This record gives sequence, C-alpha cells and structure tokens, in this order.
Amino acid sequence: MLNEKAVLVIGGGVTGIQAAIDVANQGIKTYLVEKTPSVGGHMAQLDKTFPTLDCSACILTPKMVDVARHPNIELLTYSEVKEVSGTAGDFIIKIEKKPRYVDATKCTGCAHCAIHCPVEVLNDFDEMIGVRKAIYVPFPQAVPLVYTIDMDNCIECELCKNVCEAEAVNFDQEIEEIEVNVGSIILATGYDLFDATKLKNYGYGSYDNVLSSLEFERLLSASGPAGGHVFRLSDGKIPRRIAFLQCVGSRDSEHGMPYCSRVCCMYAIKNAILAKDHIHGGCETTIYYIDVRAFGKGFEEFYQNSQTRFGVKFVRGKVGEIVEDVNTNNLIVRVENTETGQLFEDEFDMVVLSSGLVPSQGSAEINKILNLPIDQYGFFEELNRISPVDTKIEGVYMAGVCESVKDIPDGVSQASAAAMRASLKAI
Amino acid sequence: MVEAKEMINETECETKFEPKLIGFLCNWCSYAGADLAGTSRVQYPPNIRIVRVMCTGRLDPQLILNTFRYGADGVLIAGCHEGDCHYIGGNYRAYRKYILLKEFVKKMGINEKRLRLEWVSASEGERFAKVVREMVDDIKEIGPSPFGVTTTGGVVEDEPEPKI
Amino acid sequence: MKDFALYLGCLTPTRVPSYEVALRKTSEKMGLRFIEMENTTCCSPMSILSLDYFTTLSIGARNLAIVEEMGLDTMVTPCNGCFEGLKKAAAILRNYPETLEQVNEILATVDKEYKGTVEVRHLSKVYYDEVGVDKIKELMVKPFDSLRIGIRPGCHLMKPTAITGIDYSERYVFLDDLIKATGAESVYYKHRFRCCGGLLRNVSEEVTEGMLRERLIELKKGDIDCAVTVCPLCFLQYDLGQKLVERKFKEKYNIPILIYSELLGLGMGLSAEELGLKTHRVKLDSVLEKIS
Amino acid sequence: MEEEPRIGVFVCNCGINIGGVVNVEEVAEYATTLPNVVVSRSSLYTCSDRGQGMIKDDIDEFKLNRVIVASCSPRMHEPTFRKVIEEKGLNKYVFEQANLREHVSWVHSKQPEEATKKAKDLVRMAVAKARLLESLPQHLVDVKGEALVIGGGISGLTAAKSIADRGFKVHLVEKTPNFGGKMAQLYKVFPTFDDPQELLNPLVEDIMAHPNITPYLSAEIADIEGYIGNYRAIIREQTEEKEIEFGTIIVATGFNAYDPNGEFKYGKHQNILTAMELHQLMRADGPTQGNLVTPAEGKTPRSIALISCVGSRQNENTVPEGKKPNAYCSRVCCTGMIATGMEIKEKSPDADIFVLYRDLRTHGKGHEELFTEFRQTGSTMIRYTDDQLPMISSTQGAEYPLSVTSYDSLSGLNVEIPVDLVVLATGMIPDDSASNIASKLHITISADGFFQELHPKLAPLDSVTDGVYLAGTAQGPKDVPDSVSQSLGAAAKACAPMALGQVEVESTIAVIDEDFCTGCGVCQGSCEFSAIVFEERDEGKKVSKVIEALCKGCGTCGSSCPSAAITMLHFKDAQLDAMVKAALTPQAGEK
Repeated sequence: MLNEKAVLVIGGGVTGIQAAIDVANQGIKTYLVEKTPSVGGHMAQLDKTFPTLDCSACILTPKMVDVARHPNIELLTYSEVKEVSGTAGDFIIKIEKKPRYVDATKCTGCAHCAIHCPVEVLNDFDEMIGVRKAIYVPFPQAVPLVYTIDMDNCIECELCKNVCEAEAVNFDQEIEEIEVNVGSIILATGYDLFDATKLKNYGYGSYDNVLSSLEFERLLSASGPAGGHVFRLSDGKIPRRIAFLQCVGSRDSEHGMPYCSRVCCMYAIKNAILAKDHIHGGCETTIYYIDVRAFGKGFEEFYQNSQTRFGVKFVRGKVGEIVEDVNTNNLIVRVENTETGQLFEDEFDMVVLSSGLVPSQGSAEINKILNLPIDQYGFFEELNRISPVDTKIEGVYMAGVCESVKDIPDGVSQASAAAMRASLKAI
Repeated sequence: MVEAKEMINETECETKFEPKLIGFLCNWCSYAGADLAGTSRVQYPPNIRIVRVMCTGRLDPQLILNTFRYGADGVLIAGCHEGDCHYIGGNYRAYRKYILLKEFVKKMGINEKRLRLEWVSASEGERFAKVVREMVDDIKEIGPSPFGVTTTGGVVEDEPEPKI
Repeated sequence: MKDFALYLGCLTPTRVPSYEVALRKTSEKMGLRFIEMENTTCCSPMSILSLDYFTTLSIGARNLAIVEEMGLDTMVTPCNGCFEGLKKAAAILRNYPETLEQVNEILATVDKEYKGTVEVRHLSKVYYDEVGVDKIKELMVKPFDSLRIGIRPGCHLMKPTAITGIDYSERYVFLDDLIKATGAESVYYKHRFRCCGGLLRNVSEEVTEGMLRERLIELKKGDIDCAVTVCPLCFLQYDLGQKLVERKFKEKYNIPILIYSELLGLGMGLSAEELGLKTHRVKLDSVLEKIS
Repeated sequence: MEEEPRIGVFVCNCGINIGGVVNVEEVAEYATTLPNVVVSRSSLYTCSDRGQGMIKDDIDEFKLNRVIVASCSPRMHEPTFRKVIEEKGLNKYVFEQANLREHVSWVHSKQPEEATKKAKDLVRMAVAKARLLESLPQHLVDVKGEALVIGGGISGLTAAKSIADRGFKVHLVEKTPNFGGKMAQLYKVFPTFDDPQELLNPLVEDIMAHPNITPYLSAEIADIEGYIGNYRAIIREQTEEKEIEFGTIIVATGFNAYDPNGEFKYGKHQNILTAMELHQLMRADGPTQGNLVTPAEGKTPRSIALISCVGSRQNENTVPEGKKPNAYCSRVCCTGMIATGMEIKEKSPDADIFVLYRDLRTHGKGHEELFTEFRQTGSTMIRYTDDQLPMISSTQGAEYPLSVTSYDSLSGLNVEIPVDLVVLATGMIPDDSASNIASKLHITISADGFFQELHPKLAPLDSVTDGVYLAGTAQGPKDVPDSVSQSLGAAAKACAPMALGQVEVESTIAVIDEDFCTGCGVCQGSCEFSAIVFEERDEGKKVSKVIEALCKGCGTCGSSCPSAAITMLHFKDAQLDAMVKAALTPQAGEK
C-alpha cells in the first residue's frame, strides 16, 4: 500500500513534524531531515503557548514521538541535505548523516554518560543560560532520545564509553552519506531570532538584565536552566518590575526590518502573564507597544484578560533607549508615551526584548542548493495569492516561517497544506 | 459520631502510620503529569498506588466506595484542567459525581479529607508531587481509615453487589 | 401578450442582418409583438461612461424616455451591449433620485423628460420568460437531438448580475434551458463565460485575437457541433474574428457559430436562405447537414 | 477467552534507572508467587532487542497468553511491547505494563525499601488486572473514497480541487448560484491588488470541468448522517434531491460581513457604506462601471473617512442595545482598510483620506510594507478609543454631506472631519448556516460563533469529530492566503483516511448489554460524541446502542449507567476493582 514515490521534508520543527505526519498518513514514504540532534525546533524551547497557556512540551512531545514511531516516516536527525538534483516527481537528494559518536540503536537515553562527562558547555538550547555536557541530549524530551557527543568540546577522556552499560558510545563513527529519491520537497526551515545586539540603544549583550524573549522563555520553563524560577542574571535577585519592549527588529525600517513579526505582541502578553504567575510575592509587568496586534482566534480576548484579570500594564510608545544603573544593574528605559505625548524615564529590574523573527540560517543554506526566489528579507516567495505554499520551483513546497512570519497554528495549517501539495507530486 | 470513630483509630495506632493511598489518574493529563514528576526526578512519599483510567469521567462512584471498603486511607482522583479534557467534558462529569460522593462519604463516617479531586495537567509534575505530599500529611493527621483496620483480619472477600 | 418597444441598437441591423431577420421572423411565430422605436440614438454607451458619467446617463435616459412616450413600459434589445448600458442607466436613474433630477435637467434642453418607469429586457430573456420553454418545444419541427451546442451568453448579458437581474450560475444559465428546448444538448466547456475580446478590437488586434484564440481552443476541446450566442458582438468575434485568427495563426477551427434566434428559426423549419445565414463567414454546412 | 491465564512477567532494570533503586531481582522473584504467573524474569533493558527477544521466546516456551512488563511508563513503551506480542500472534490488549520508573524509582530514589515494596504492589496490581484481560477484536472501518465539501468559496474550491486531483471523488455543495464566495465580490485582494476574478475564474473552470468533482449550485444539505468513512447525505439542488455517500467532510462555510445596522448612522445616509459595498462600487462591473462616485450625488468624493473595528473588538458599551458584542478581532479589516485607501487614492488621487483606527493590525506578509506606503500618501491617521467611538452626522445643505467627529488619542484632541463618503471596515461573523451544520455534524462552536478546532495550537484543521475537517473563515476570520493554506491542509487531512481506505478505531470502547439496558438514555446524555443512539428492538423496546466508530472510549457512559448495563472494554469495573483490591489487600492478590 506504500507509494513507490516519496516526499522529503527539510526541518524538524513543529511545522516540519506536522508536514511529515500529514504526508506519511496518506501512505506515502516520508523522509524528515533535521540538522540538530533532536526534532522539536523552537517550539520545544517555549514554556507555555498563547492564547491558551498550554504547556508547549506537553502538546508537542506526543507529536515528536508520533513522527519517530510512524511506519512511513524515516527520521534523519543530526543530518543535512547536501545536494538536490532532478525535477518535480523525481528529485535525487544527497543527505549527510553527521556522526553522533553514539550508536542510536543501542543508546537507551539513561543519561549515565552525561552524569560522568567532565566537560560542561553552555547549552544553546537554553539560549546559553544553562549548561550541558559534551555528551548530551539538548533537552529531556528529545526525540530520538539518543545522546550525541559534541566533538568541538569533547576531550575524549572516554569516561562516557566506560560507564555506558549499553555499550553505545563509539568514537569511530564517521560521516555517512545517503541518497534518496523523492517526488517532492517540503521546506520547513523556520526562523532565527532577530539579533538584538544590532540595536545599540538597548544594550542587549552588554547589560546582564536585558534578555531576549527566547532567553526569558527558558527562564520560565520548568525544565529550563532555572527550573522555572525567574531571576536576574546579574545578581540572581528576583525581578519585581519587568518591562517588555515590542517591535525590536520589527516595523523598524531604520534597521532594515520593516515587516511585522506577527507573534511578538502575543508572546509578550503571554510572558508578562507568566512572569506574574511564576514570581512569588508578585511582579509588575509593563509592555511598551506601537499597536497591539492580537488578531488570531482568541487573541483579542486574551489581550483584554491580560489587563483586566492579570493586571498587565500597557504603554503606547517605542522605547528610545535603555541605560543601566551601574550600581544596581537596574535598567532605566527612556520612552515617549504617545498617548499623553509626555517623555519619561522608568526603572526596571529586568527588560525583555520582544525580538522579531528573521529567516533562518538553515533557509539560506538550503537555498544555496535550490536557488529559490526570495523576498528582500530572505523569506521564500510564494507562487501567487492562492498558492501560498507553492514555491516558484515545481515540486518544491514550503511551510511555516520560512515563507513568512506566522504563529504555530498558522504554521501547522501551512504544514498540512504543503503536505497536500507535495503528496500530489508523489502519487 | 464521625469524630468518635476517627478518635478510636487515632488512639489505636499512635505508632508510625503510613497511609495507603489510591490514585485514579486520567491517561492524558494527570498520568502524564505523574510521569513528568518522574522524568524531572521530583520526590514524593511512596504511599500512593496509581491506577490509570482513560478519563476521570469513567470513574464509577461504586469503585471509589469499594476502594475505601478495601481499606484505602485516601483516594485521589486527578484529571485534566477545566476545558482540557481529551474527551471534551469527562472531567466535568467526574466533578459532579465527586461533589455528591463527598457528601456520601461523610455520611459513611469517612473524613472527607480522604477523598480528593485535583486537576493536574501533563506539565504539572511538581504539582502532582505536591498534591501527594499534602494528602499524605493530611491523612497522617487524621489517622487510618475506619475500614482500613480490617486488613489484618478478614478481608472483604465478597464481590461488589450489583447496583440495580 | 403585451407589446414591447424594440431597440435594435447599431450592431445588429448594420453588421449582423441575419440576427434581425431571424428575430423578426421567429417572433411572429412565437406571438411576440415588437413596436419599432423612432429617433433612437446610441444606447447608453459604457465606452463613454468612463469619460463622463452624466452624459452617458442622459443618452440612455433619452432612449428610455422615447419608450415612455410610446406609452410602453418595456424595452427589448437583442444586443448585450445595449442591454447592459440601458439596464444600468435605468437602474441608476431609478435608485438615485438626485441623479435622475440632474439628468432630466439635461434632457429638458431637448424637450424630453424621463420618469424612470421603463424596464429594459434582453431578447433572449423575453424568449425565456414570455414565450417559455414549453411553447418553444411545441414550435420545433426539426430534430436537434444529435446537436451538441456550446453556449456563449456574452458578458454583458450576465454581469453585473446585481443590475442585469439575470440569475446566472457557473452550473446553469437560462440559456441552457433555451438550448434544451430546441432539443439540442448544451455542453459545458471551459471559458464559456469569458470575455470574447470584442470590445478590445478597436484597441489592440494583438490582445483581442490572442484572447479569442484561447476561447476557440477551449471550444474545440469541448467537441461541439456549433457555438450559439445571443450577442451580436460575440457573434462577430466568433464568426469574422475566427477567420482572422485562423489566418493570423495559420490554424483551422471551423467552429460554426449561430445566434439563438437563428437556431430557433432553423428549428421552426425556416430555411438557411430565408434566414440569410449565407451572410455568415464560417460555413454552417456541418450543422445544417446534421439537422436536415 | 475461556482458557486459564498464563502470565509472563518481565521486570526491567532500565540500566540503573530502576535497578539502581528498586531491588529488581526481588520483585521478579516475588512475581512468581502471584496467581497464574508461569514465568518471571528481569533484564537490563527489556525494550532492547535482547529484551524483546526474551519475551518472544517465553511466549513460545511457556505458552503465555498474558504479558506484563514492569518498566517505564506505558505512555512511553506500551505501543512497543504491544507490537512485540502481536508479532507472536497475541492480541495487543492482553498486554499490561507496570510503571516502575516514572512512578517508583525516579520519585522515591532515596527510599529503596519502600520503592521495592511499591514495585511489588504495582506488579501485583498488574497481575490482578492481567488475569481479567481479554483479547479485543480489531475495529477497522472502511473509508469511502469520496469527500463532501460544504461551501464553494475560495476555501471550498481549493480543498475540492486538491482532493479531486489526489484522485478522490468530491461533492462540492454551494448554496448560492455561483462559486467564488465572498472573494468573488471583492474589487481587489490585498496586498498585491490582484483581481480576484483573475485568480478565481481558472479555478472555477477547473472545478466545473473536473471529472472527479460533482458541483451542486443553489444547493443545500437537506440531511446528513454517519461517521468517518461512512457518511450519507441528501443534497437538494434547486428542485431535485440527490442522495450521496462519502467518507470525509470538509466544512468551508465561510463568513458573513458584519451588519452595522444601528451603528455609525449606517443606513441613515446613502454615502455611508460598508467595505463590501465600496468594493462593489469600485468594481468595473459595479453600478457605475467602477467610477468611484458618491451614491447620493453621483460625484467624485473629495474627502473620505475609513473607520475600523466596526463589528470587531466590541464590548457591551460599544454596541447598541440588544446587539451581542463581538469581542474578537476580525484579522483582515485593518489591512483591508489600508488597501482600500490605496485603491481610492488610485481612482481619485485628490481625495483626502482619514483613517480612524484603534490598533493598526497589518500583520500579514507585505501588509506592514503596504501601510508604510499608504502613510506616504499624506493621508491622516486618527487613533480613536473604544470609550469614545467616532460620531457621524449628516449636514443638511453644508458643502460636505457628512461630518465625522472623533477623539484622537495620539494628539489628545477632538477632531471634526467634513466628508463626502464614510466607509465602515466591517468585521467577519460566521455564516448563518454554521450552527445548523454544527449540530448536524456533532462538531462544536467556540465562543466567537465560529467552528471550534480540535486544538487551538496544533490541530487547527480537525474538528472534534473524526472525518470532519475545517477550512477557511468557517473556523475564524482570516485573509485569502491563510484560508487557502487551511483548506489545502484540511484536504490533506481528509485524504489520509481515504488514501488508506480503512481506519482503525480503538477497540477499547463501551459495549451495552441490551438485557440490562432500560432505555433511560442517561448514557446518551453523558456521551460528548453522540456515539450512543436508541435502537428499536422487537416488542417495541428501545435500547441504547454504541456506534463503535464514534466511541472514543472514555467510559463516561459506563459510570453514568444506573443499570450497570455498560461495560468499558479494557477498563472494566471488575478489572479496576481487582487492581484496587490487590493494591490494598495483599493476601487477596496472592496465591
């Protein structure tokens, strides 16, 4: 019953996962390629999701397990697409499987190796706030739950090898290249967070207590480096006043980011609520915005509740600059309240930048191979208004943020859409 | 008279008493929550024995009463938060039964603290542990169940009588 | 049946005489009474509308006023262009009293006044509503059963539906019924509702012939015996235009095109000669054979 | 199954995860003392190939007909072990798992003795249940390779075409005489200003000519019944009725424009239009051939006010008496309004445009850029607040027929604007048919009146009913590309079961003993999925019956049946009772 033609999905975030499942569910063989050791993407980093405050991991993990267990899906994590040739209906794909130095068939994910590993490395999954070992899984619910040795940091003491009862560690592993033949390709290469260090006036990177939204997510996350306890990175104190700055790297032509990143308003409101929820003894949260774009289903209601029920404060105005008080590491924001026209300063314990979304490095890399037309920012261009998931190459489709910024529901909808289009080229 | 019963029990076993708890957890939220408590290595007292059901809505009042009859010192029912039920509204129906059951349990001379219903989501491992801790402490205060004392003696062997 | 004021327009009498012949001869048989209108002008031309709103409306109002003077309340036209133009003018003048006032100020200069009472109807719709499918069936003496016909309603009969008041649906048009009434089969083919490009002929041969060619290709795919229209301009495109396209692209289509009234005429037993079908550029032999 | 249970127990060390705390050997040893246990072993990793092999061998050697694995959470590996025993020809429902890792070793790591004791209890409980486990028949339902698409707007058309291209028959039902829905009524679609007809016509023609698609126009669904794979409906097209059968349903019933009657003087003056009406006016096939003129005077408007959030983001105070406020944001109006502004500027460049908005939500691809462009036309942005809605008044005899007064929260001033034309950017409300369809298909409606998706985050296209999927604005306001994405997605969802031809429905369902059933119907009220129906028995007795394909196996009906006539398979009263009893009264659970 399985089709002879297959579909390739590039990117193992929630969008790629959904796309793979929706293709495979139609009885079509599907390859899901993810370059990091685990599927899950950015969504796995989030603590809760708006507007329902659903725990991100709880709703995502089952999908991650599905994708790994699906009989029609071949999951290729820690792998990258190196070459694409052929045309719609008959693409030849060269995929490079990077060595984990751990035998995936033997590893049971018991964490024994990591416990003994002497090397601690900043964990990029935790946005460099927490640490992991040189042999690691990025996060506890990782799929596959197979450890990976990060050779850049490994000192090859082979302790892990000795303690592994499953005898899974294997330092002789090498790059493996496989070739697959598919009818169509789905791009789900996602996004990167706008690099706020470009905005000198906000001091991100130099002030300890100015965080990016993803860093704050990791602080909030129960399975994150702080176990869900929000504290200041400068002195470990609990912040009592937190400011959220909107449109950081969005709606900002000066810095070449004219577009709206579509999700920041909502995640800022969500995080403002969660901060109040996580910080015992209370915490005051203020959001500085231009327009509150609560446009999705249930968003406006969520926005209203955040004020009435949770008491999140909203000030209309784009913050001009942030100055750090060198003694207290507190942050003074300078801003004009455009509703009262008054310029003023306010002091906060912590400032969270609602950074916009930009096309991912991954998108750029895959496009070196595919040469798809992209817009001025690097998002892939759609064929036309009523073909939003068709790229300008037949047989190559796209879903999620690599096409344009969007939230999770719109992303997974698009994933299913791409699955539909892709399946037509695989039957 | 309730108090009377309870008092006897307390005097009987001033020695270290470890309550026996039964937890009925729904598969989708609370059982997953208990799993998370495990994966995140949260510690809680080993007094509870967990029975997995697909939905708290499935819980038959008679099953709960039998559980006390067999000598449970406490019964925990845990399901999805309001609106999160995998079966749309099973948890609400469980809650209805729970309200009535609590009254009934009181009438039977069982301290109502022995029966507890909690909403525990798949993400609330810590919370699940907390609930168990609290419950164990509460019941240690109250003492063993009036039905529990029979465990050494005659076990209630007869099958649950039919409802009709 | 009540009398109708007949507004022929310019195209029909001057360039598609066979249409006029057919409509007159058949209407007798169907018991339709048309009264000639005198001193009419150009309808209420949309080509001017974009230049001057009120001029256009005034021209239309003048023609409509003539109908009122005749003591009639309904104007019938065989031309889609006239139909839309006048129908639209009538609608605007009915719905916007202020506009009617201003228009009448202009009409006063030619001693005319329009009260806004006239209803404008298209010939084909009169066939459908007044004569009716059943009556037409009765009048048919020629067997059309074997005939596969692709209809070509023409844009301005249908759109804007809000104004033309003609219920039109991708699935079904009253024309399908009219065709069925003759015994022939009405076949769905792509582009049946698309613009024939006629109005663009004076603007760009390039475009108009390009468009027409697409239409002809789709018609051919529909494998039909002939196309039938109720619009003189569509007719000209598909008849004369077809020849031009064939010449230009060195292709052969040979898609016979008839006007519905002509089809009726044939069905009622009138001969090709009587109907003056010899004036068609595209030979009708294949069709005539099939129905003889 | 009548035969005597023969249970095999396999206790897992999970490396040191369990073995490091629980005395696994002791537990395995203890298991042999339990009734019907014929073999019990421990292993390092039961999930590993070696562990699985051991289970398979023992099934052969000891003729096992029940298998218990005491290891991690069943939510982790139950499917794994179920597969293992299925490979040995056992029914997957005779497997039971005891959770010694997540529920014991990892949470009691400091108390080895108690942990071991608890582990024994859990194994004993598992055995008690296993003794009563029974094989359940696998429930497969055939899925008819035909789909019903309700609604012929851009969403319905897109979904229908994809499914048809995928090779399945599609019944496309549209209640109006034409396809294209609301999109077909627009003048241009933002932000690219394409002509909707140019996009729609080829699609419609494909649909009409598609061999796999049966279009129904001016049609309605007279009746519909069934479940995934097996639906039946009666379609009424004009006069004739037709009965059709199909396997899946896509709901694409779309939206209606909000009716601002009684607000902003709408209906009181010809020059106050809704956005939709303005689109009509600007279309080449509109009443004025696309000439933008004021309806009352037929003049080119010199000054135009655009007002946003009409019928969106409302509360009790912002709607007239008796009207239900729409709390939600309609998602498209802001960009729509800005696009309209651009179009007006194009048609009459000298017109002054005043945009009255609350928050400007140009969030889509290219929308913000469009807004930036619009601001360069020198038009005026006025930010009003929901406690001071703009007021419109008609000015008899003045130079301008209308006047708009509003508070501008940016300048803090009250402004008065004389205008020729007022355009209300009305929001979206669900199509009238929504509630009717919802009750016919047993799908739910969310607070905003649109259809409710299965999960707002990860299942936006599924309804709560298997086989019924949501597309486009039926699920909530969205623009054209988002609607198309959704409908393509919904099509994919619908294709999955049709492509496989069969779906397995969980065997763990409720069954009703008709002899006990008194036909009181309480269970039917307790079932969220309308999976229980009355069936007439001879001698006119009515009994409840479970439609297997609809039953999701929650068991709520079972606990609500006053006659104990309902058995929840795999979670029977007796099975749960046995577990509890075994847990509390050791001697009862032992040999």
